[in-house]
Amino acid sequence: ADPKLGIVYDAGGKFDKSFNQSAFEGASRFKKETNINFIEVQASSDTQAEQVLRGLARKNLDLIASIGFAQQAAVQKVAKEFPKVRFVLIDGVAQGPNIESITFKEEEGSYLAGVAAAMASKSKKIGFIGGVDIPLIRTFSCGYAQGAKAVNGKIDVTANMVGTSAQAWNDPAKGGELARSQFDRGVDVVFAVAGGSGLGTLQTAKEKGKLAIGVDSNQNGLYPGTILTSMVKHVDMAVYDAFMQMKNGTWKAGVYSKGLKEGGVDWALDENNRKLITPEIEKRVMGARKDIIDGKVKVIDIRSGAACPV
Amino acid sequence: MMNKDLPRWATAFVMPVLNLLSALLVTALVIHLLGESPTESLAILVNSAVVNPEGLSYTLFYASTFIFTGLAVSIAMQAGLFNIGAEGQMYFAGLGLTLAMLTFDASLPAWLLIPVGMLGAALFGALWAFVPGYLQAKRGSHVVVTTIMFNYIAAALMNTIIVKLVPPGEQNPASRAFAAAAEMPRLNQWFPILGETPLNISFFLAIIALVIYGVVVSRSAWGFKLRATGLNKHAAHYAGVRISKMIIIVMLISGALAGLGSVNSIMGSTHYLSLNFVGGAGFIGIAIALMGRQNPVGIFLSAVLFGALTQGGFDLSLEKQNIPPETVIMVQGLIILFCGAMENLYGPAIAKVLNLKKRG
Amino acid sequence: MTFDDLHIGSILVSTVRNAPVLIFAGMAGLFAERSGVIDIGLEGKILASAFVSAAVAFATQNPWYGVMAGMLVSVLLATLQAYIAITQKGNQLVGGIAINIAMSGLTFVVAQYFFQQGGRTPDLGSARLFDVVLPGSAAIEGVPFVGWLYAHLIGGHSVLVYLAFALVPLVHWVIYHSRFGLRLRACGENPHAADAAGISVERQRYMAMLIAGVLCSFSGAYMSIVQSGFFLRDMSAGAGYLALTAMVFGNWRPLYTFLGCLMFGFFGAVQIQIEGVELPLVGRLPGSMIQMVPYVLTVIVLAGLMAKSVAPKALGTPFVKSR
Amino acid sequence: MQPAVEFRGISKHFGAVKANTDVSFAIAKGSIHGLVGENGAGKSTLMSILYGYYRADGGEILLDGQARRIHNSQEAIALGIGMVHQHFMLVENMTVLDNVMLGSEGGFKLNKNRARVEQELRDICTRYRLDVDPLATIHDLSVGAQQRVEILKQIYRSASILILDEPTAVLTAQETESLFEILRLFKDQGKTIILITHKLQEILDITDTVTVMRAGRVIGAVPTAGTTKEDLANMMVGRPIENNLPRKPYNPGAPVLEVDNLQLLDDQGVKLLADIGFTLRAGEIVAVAGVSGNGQSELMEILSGMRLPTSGKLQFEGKPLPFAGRSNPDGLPRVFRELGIAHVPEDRLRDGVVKAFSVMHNTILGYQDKLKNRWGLLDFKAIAARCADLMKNFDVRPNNHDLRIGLLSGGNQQKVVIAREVLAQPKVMLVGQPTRGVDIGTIESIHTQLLKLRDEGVAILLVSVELEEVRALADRILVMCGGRITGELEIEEFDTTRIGLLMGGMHKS
Ligand SMILES: Nc1ncnc2c1ncn2[C@@H]1O[C@H](COP(=O)(O)OP(=O)(O)OP(=O)(O)O)[C@@H](O)[C@H]1O
Ligand SMILES: Nc1ncnc2c1ncn2[C@@H]1O[C@H](COP(=O)(O)OP(=O)(O)OP(=O)(O)O)[C@@H](O)[C@H]1O
Ligand SMILES: [Mg+2]
Ligand SMILES: [Mg+2]
Repeated sequence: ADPKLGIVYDAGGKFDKSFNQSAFEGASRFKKETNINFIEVQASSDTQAEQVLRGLARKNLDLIASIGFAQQAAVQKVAKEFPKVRFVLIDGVAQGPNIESITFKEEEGSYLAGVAAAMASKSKKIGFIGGVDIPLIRTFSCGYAQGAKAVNGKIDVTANMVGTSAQAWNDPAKGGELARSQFDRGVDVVFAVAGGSGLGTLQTAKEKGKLAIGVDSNQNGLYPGTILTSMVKHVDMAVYDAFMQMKNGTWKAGVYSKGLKEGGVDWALDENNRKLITPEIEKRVMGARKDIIDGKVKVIDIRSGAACPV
Repeated sequence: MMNKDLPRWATAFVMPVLNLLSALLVTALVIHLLGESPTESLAILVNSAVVNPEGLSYTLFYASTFIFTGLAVSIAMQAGLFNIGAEGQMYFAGLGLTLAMLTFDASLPAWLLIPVGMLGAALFGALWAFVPGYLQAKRGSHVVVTTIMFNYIAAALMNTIIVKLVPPGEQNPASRAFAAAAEMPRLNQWFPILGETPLNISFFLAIIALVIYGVVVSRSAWGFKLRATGLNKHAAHYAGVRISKMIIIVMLISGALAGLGSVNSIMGSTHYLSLNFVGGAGFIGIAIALMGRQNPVGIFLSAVLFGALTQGGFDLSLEKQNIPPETVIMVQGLIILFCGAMENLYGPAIAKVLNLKKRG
Repeated sequence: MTFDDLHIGSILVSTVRNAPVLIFAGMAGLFAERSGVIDIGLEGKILASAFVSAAVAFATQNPWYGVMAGMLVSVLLATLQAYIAITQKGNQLVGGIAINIAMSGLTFVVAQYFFQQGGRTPDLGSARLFDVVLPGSAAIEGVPFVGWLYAHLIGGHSVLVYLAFALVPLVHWVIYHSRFGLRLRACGENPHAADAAGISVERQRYMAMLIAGVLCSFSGAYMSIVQSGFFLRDMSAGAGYLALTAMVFGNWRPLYTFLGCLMFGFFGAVQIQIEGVELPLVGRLPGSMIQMVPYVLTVIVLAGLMAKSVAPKALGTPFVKSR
Repeated sequence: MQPAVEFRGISKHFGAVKANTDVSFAIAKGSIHGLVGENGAGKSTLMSILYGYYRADGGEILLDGQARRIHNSQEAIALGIGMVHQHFMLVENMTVLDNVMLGSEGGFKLNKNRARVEQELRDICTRYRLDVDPLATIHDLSVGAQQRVEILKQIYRSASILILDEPTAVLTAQETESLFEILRLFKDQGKTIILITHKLQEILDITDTVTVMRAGRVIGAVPTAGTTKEDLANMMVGRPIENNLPRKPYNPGAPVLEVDNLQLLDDQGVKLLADIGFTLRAGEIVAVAGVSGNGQSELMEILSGMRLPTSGKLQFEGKPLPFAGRSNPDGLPRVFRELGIAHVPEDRLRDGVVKAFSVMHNTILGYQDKLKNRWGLLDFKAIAARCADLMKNFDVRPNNHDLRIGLLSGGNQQKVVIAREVLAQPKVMLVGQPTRGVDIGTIESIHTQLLKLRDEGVAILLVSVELEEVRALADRILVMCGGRITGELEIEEFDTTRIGLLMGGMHKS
């Protein structure tokens, strides 16, 4: 029989232009290919996460995908109560024989974005705009800076955060304003990691004729010609794979950290940004990519407690 | 004024019911437009929020927090102060509670941990309300403005601090989880029918707080002075009330009450401090205080209503894929609109009907 | 940190660009509150008009239709508020907050229903309102200071920006030097006196609310069809409350309210600039700490000024003929 | 000749209250018509109907013989009706000029007309000898001046029918006299005037005819010439009013309150009180007479602890009053009250009562801390009983302690305040304007209470602008002007002209 599948988004909701949306896309692709449906719910608070996971588990679902670190504690708890139900936790780590935890090495993908930005920048000033100052976002920002400095030690990286509350992910005006301010200071490439607010950044870059870098999904197509590349984080693949494995009976519990090597993160090169990526840039980025995969370059992950080296 | 002519049963029962029905009618229309059946949706909502014991338990869990924030806003309102800052006060109080727990959860027994946690929360909540209160009393800075500012400041400050509390290697911007001893006893220990739900003794604390509030405000000399201050500052001064002290004390109490709301959210449910854990409960407190007329029974009923909407609406969006969770927010707004702002909508009509009867 | 690091020019331009949202809403609140009606529902009106403006601008591919539709909706909401406050004599705070909450939900639901993009409207693309480039900007651009002043500080904004700034003296004039303003102030201060002088307090307040509705709609339209180029759920992000704050800060006077709006815009711009910069004494502050700069400064300014604000006396009380 | 105004069978009820029942009478053109009656007799209601505030339940109003339906004040104004309300209808933070222009601005642009109207106002002021600065802001003006602004408004609008609802309640004798001068001028111009007042002497002084109302009905309408104060009082209250209330012979006890060299400066350093010195003894009533706004209010506020003096020596029973070391008066009224200083504030609605509280709650205002038990709780059963007693003894009407006090008439509110303070068994009683706006029956009962208190040995300081009242109550009289005491006389020396001179600032020689 077809597996019974569920997906639980966190407070951002499935259209957050970030990992929730990416998860939704992965699940949708699975549905399209297999015609197997899935239940989807949004948990607006940590309390609700527990409630909804338990609710779905009671329905004897086979696999529940929990999107976002906010559900970590809930997954940990509910998985223990329902050993027969399997859980996929995205962006967080929980232990158990029925849990698959998937985290991403955002620092590696961001490193590539940093390399590309440093190469493309004429002013040698690049920018970063994050949603909220939390470890995840700092990981992006630090990886980005590492990549850029690897190209040019003197490059200047300006970082701004949109805000401090949940609203910070939905404030495109502020996202745009931060971009303007960075452009005024000479920045000519900006990396936006701020959900809906980041859309304001991309938009402003287009308006001002500067370059921007998208995040999470491939955003190159939003403003072809001004989006240098996107740092894609394959939450979609993770969800798709988990669903597929469930269907094929190959699903396994465990803790996985997916970087460039595992195909968890990458940079995006397609017809939309083909013209922007010169052969030199492409060569340099692909080189860095290979070095990381081969282990020749180690990108520091600040979440491990290390300070950002740059 | 017309209501004075209406019998009590009409104003206390018929009108609120009509108002609630109006709000539901508008909601039904929206749900219909969204392509779902309004009656089915209502059934799901009611079933999930009150009929089902587990749902009811969640309803009361949310209501417990709302009672505290509603009380916080209400008591300030009694003194004529519009405390918009319950959100920030509850948020900051979460820090006080968490610091207390992180320090003591390994060393103190459970029966001591809970009061210590409550104290930490109340202290920090009060502290966050103190500055606006002090500035209002001594400098005349408008408390509405300062409390709004303090909400923003709390958000920024808490973001800075919570990030520092994240255990290494963790993604989630949250503190470590507390020891089991620091968990509020859950009611399902005694009433297994409630299921695995976070409803805990905070609910009783909230009820006790309501009772104390009711008695203090309407029966005590201090409450008398409090209300006099809110209604007529000149007369209160004449009556010997120290107005600035009163303002500061009321804001401290208000902040402490908002702070106690975090005990339910954190010690009662998540057991760790996380970013944005308040999630608007402070703002809902404003709606509850206004709708409940700062009256203990009114506050209780409004808090339960909002708890029910939070719980029922959540299940509704779960079952009805076409109804996004945000629909509940709209319903909340509509209920406040009809039951709170336009409460007299049907007064004249009812009066007319009654008059006709009398004559006919 | 040097003076140059502060990028004064960038701060000023950013201030000018950010202020209109607050100015429109602040002036809207001013009309409402000067007439005696508390307008805590600015937020909801901004959000609703932001959504409708964007949706209609997208559907018709004409920003001006968007602006007009946003105005219509904002006025409808203002009328509802007026009906509650004036005709029903209900609680004005409750009414306003109800509208805010309802709109936060409704805009999402409707946006989702029509566009299926998670409460977002599609990109407006060319249906946005674009910035006005003053004639000769390109020529003068190179001239130091003057070029910047002309092309970037004065020029280079959307029409709505100019409208916002032009509004301030206009509102000042209307409030203090016109018959309408005199009656408005009288209604907010002592409606019984106005009534005795043969003025219909109810009509005056309704008119004030309608004007508030119109002005507030520009705030929303600016947000979605100028600043962002699309609508996003809850994108008003507290602007309505901030505008109200600026108005209280400005003691319900147009010019001071305007200064309050500029102050928020300015502090916000400063905050952007000092993020990640080594500051004297404190060094490099974390981004989240920097975020609180505008709000802390506001509190300090407020406490320091001893701003004993004097609200219109009848604010918030429904007018009932007997005393 | 056609009467200017004629009421025919006007009735009006508010809920169960019949404010007006079948009221009919006529007012001749070019006459001054008096309207008297107890508090709550329905006078203001009737006038409000004429001015379009309320719609009558039945009956009709004829103006110059023509039946008119007046729906709102706009229509009333258009018909040439002007009204000076019982409570000033002025916007406090606006100038006199703006207040006058309000409602008849003469165009959208104010500035165009401001200069013209200002000039016109100055002309009016000269012509009618009204002392008002058109550019002054209302809240800076004394009550007398505010009253003149109300008159100014009506002159500017050239109302042909002028209603004045208790215009003299807050005026001094001189101010009243100059108001009457103007009314006479109006009459000569052919205007019709309706005057409501509780002061029967004024009726005799100025009106041509007078209508008496009681409980919403017309009791009688007579030409003034054929009537006396006694007749009117009898008609109003239904019993004769005693003018000379019994009192024990003057026999003051020990000094209770000694004031020496009291000074008060305001924030700008302007002297509000200077060199105030006097002694108040047990069992005497000392009246402070003077035009209002000459420091009496400030004096009362200081003595009751509501305000701090700048300097001076204040002794209560030989010990200094506890002002020392205080930077603000927060909580001080409570300390004074505990010492035994009771206070009936001059502005009862602002300071004396909380309008939204019930009568019962208001009877403990200021004494809430004395009545609480050791848990800090108030025993409302006992308080209700206490209140019922009090309402009976002081004849507060209606006798319902759950009623919001704001719904009581001014006179009855005043009775509650006085009763509350009397019940505290004070040693000193500060009383400000105790009978402002109160009908003669109530005045009689309030005066009786105060005299009884004096006879029991309480020291009473009375501030009043009514010389009639001062004469009726005082043992000694202090006259204040410009923040100083300009004269002091025994009651035997009472002489209106001399007091008038002292009130005008003529120092004792
Ligand atoms: N707005 C109102 N609502 C309900 N009852 C009212 C209202 N206004 C007046 N009344 C009632 O009408 C009666 C007459 O009141 P009115 O104000 O006309 O008296 P008055 O003769 O002017 O008294 P006073 O001498 O105290 O001014 C009162 O007894 C009162 O109960
Ligand atoms: N809103 C109201 N509802 C019920 N009764 C009212 C209301 N307003 C006034 N009244 C009644 O009207 C009567 C007279 O009112 P009015 O305002 O004329 O009082 P007053 O004695 O003249 O007081 P003041 O000292 O303020 O002049 C009172 O008996 C009072 O109970
Ligand atoms: Mg009257
Ligand atoms: Mg009166």
